[in-house]
Amino acid sequence: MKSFMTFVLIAYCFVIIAFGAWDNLVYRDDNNVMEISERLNVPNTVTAVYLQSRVYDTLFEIILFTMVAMAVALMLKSEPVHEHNNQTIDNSTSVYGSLVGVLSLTAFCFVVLNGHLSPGGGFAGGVILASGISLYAITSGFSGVNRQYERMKAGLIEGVSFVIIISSMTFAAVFPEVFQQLNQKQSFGALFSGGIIPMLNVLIGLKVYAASWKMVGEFVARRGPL
Amino acid sequence: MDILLLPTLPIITGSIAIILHRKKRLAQVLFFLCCLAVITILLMQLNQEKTFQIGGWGDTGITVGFDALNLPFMLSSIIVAVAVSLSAMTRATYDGFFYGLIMILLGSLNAVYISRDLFNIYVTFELASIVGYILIAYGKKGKQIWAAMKYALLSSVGFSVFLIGAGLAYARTGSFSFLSLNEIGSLAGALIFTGLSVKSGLFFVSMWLPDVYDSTPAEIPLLSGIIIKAEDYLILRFITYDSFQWLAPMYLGVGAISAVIGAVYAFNARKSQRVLAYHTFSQIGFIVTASNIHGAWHAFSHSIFKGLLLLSAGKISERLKTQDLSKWKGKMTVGEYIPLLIGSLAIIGFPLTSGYVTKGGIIDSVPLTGVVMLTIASVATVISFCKFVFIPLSKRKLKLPKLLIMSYVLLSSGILFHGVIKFDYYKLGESLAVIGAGVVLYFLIRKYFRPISTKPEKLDESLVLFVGFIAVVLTMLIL
Amino acid sequence: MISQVISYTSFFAVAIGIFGVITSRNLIRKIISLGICETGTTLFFVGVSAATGTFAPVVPATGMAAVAFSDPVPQAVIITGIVINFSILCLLLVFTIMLMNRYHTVDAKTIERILDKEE
Amino acid sequence: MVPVIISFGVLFVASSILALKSSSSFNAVIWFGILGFLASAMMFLAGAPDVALTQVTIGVVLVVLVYIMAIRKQRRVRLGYISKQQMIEEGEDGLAGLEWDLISKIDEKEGYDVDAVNYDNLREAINALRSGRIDVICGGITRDSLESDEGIILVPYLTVNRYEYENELLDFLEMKKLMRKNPAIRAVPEKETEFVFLLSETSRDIRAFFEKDLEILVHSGELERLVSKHL
Repeated sequence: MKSFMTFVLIAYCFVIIAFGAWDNLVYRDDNNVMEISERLNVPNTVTAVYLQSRVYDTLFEIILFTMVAMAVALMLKSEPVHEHNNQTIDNSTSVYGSLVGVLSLTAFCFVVLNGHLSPGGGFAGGVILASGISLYAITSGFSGVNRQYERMKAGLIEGVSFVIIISSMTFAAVFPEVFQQLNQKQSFGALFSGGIIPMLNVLIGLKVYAASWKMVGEFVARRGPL
Repeated sequence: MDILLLPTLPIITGSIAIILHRKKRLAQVLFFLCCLAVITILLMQLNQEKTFQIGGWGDTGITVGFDALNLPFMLSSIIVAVAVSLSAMTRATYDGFFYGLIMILLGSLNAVYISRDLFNIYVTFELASIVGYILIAYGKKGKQIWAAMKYALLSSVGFSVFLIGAGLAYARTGSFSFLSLNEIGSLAGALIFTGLSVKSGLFFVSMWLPDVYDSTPAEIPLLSGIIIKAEDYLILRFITYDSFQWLAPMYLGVGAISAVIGAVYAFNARKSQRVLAYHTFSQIGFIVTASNIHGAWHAFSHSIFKGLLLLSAGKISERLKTQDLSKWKGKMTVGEYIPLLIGSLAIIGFPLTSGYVTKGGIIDSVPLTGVVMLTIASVATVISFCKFVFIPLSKRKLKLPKLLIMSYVLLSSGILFHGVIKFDYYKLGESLAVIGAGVVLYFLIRKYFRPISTKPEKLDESLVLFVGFIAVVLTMLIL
Repeated sequence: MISQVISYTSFFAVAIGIFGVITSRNLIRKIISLGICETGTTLFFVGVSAATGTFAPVVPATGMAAVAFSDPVPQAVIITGIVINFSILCLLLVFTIMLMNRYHTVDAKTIERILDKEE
Repeated sequence: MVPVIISFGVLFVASSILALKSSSSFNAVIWFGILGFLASAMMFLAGAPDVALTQVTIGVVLVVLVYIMAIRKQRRVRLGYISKQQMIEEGEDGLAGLEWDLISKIDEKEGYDVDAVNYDNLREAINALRSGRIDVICGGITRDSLESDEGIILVPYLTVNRYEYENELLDFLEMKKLMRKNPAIRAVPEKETEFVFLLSETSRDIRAFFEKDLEILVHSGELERLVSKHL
């Protein structure tokens, strides 16, 4: 009964929205792709909008993502850790896993460095690296990879890079022209063109990698590897 | 450009505090420095109106601005945050992470207030509400986690609806900026309004609220209270644009109904925090009914007096280990009673308090049907706060922590200062008549108080109520 | 035309998602339904961006003009949206794990009944 | 181009319905992944490769990874059992018997995690059930052996005869034991009864799964096979 009522209500709303939306979804002729591309000297305008003209949004997004990663760790700290942590490691899968890890590192470099030239960018790259590395970790021992992560003092580096990211983003949001002086002479489509965009892409990629690796790691530690 | 410091300064200091969350002392020092800076910047903006395009990107970029409507909200959020942290410093359970979270909350709320861009509002508001979920679940008790879960599910559904509205607005105008809100069309306006209404604290749509209030420790409800105010600010802001004008009768109706039903639920409830939660429904109803600058100042005074009430009632219930008002008889000390009394006087609109000033302003600015409903709601408010005021006290002396007293003094001085400087004679008779009627009614009908069923607060039912609310608003659209 | 098709598909997804959030009792199912709803909104923004054309907004180096590029702004903002949705999903799953550790169930009704009994 | 996108859209809506209707949470997650993939294909065709890439990496790969971590074991079922031969007993390698096989089949289907606790007699076990320390009791309990079923949910799974022997009521298993000892006894079926699982009031949520899965087991002939294997 309740589900039928819900169905009727939702169907009613859906019909009204579907009819009302028709005149909003008309063909528009204007968009400012060329304008953005010329002003910033960058081919991929999505990345340009994302990291220059609306970088104020992205600033909040990075803070949100980092904070959720820390909150996940904080919340799960008091929960019981999975007891049976004796993971069976098969040698051949471990080799394939490490292959996937290395491949994901290559893909990360490509997607992040070319973020302003072709589709891609910091977020996609960071997540590619994180999922590749966690696949490697699942196949060849999670605790070892985790220990490696701690030995590299990744927590401290992460914190420092986080502060660098947010302050440079704030600066880039308010004074967009300053960074463009850096590499103005580079030709259109060169690897180091487009002001601060490539640098922000790399920083965001590393940051997203660290945060998502942390989240996956927490989930695995509480629920046990597959 | 200096208004951009309002969000970014707390956010950067908050991030530093979160990274160094093992150093609690440092986080507290950073917090007070940051609050001082924000208040200074805020007072420099007094009586100014400005807009600023970040980076000068036109339609593709983001615009921020500041005007008279922002001031009460930003002021109240910072006062409440200071009071919360003063009170939190008396406990050992809150670490540096907590102060970092409050700073980020403050920064993201300021970002919501100064933003003039639909999508920027989504991002910043989502950040504020995520801080809210984390703070609600901070105690890690089952009930708190469930309350946070309910809040998160409901508001995520709401944000999806909001995003559809924002997308429709972009499809029509080619910009997310508030400048184009006059042309976005009524459907997009309806979806934006209903999508955000989940967090507004109105009855029927924000049914997650009582659970949050009665399960969390004394400080957290204050913070979720200021998150609610951000959404009320957006309601008041949107009504000034053409695409939302047709919703004005809806605002009036929903606000007035929420004011009355909330108060009726409240005087029937037994637990102190639930009474206060239902009164939030009622007072938000007042704000939404007015939907003008008087409403904004009522939101300011509501943040502060409700903060005082929640803090003192929460501390009492933690000491006595029960929220049941009938068990407080003869156990409350004088020191605990005074802040409760000041808060109660303010919420019922007693002369010389801030509630008197702002309620008077609201009653003056609404149409006649609104006046009738709001007067009924005021009488019901008096009835339920008689429960707090007429509790017999104990003779015992209890020493309260100094910081807690400081936070009580901060909030009460806000109430009294606002009430004294804006005092006006011509509402005096009306206010005293309402209070007298309420007290008499309380002694007549207090035998019949029974808690009303909490079924609408269950997760599924509150979601159905929300969808029903969308359906009602859309029906208004086609009529 | 492509814009309309994608937009209407996304409306379906949002409606199905909200229906699922309300009717399923299992918390994991509720979160998955919320995910469907959010995928719908993502798709809707892509539909809005396709209203000006369906060429990817990457300007080729040879500098040919007058191609119907899609609009980069909705695409850029909805990337933000995807990340936010993922963060909320993680938080909700953490809450689910914590509830599961306390009450040994992920059934919403059962948890509510247990909480009512606690009082 | 348009027909391709329409067909992807139809598939997208279909997979979202399937994600809601699928029988287990694991299948729902898989359907959710497929749905995200179809969405990203549509995005790619509509000129948004950036969004499509982000959707594939975050919305599909990472989400499915995180989900699978989170849902591996959704529910811890606390099982109280009374040792009974052929039904459930401690063997050399863990528990064995007909009821244990049934319960592990159900757990496999729903992704439950079973904690088994031994009880000496039915009364103790029922007390534990009523106070909420355990969720399920098994161990060859018949419907008639219960004094009252207040606060307990019965899930019958097998109908057997009840026998009368020397003024004592015996169930099928006890009768069988007697007959093995003394083949001369003649079994006189007195009336029909059922073997049941006992579920507590508070764990009402697993009841539907128990009943549904038992029905599936009956239909597929799995139950009959198990019965003939053990009894």
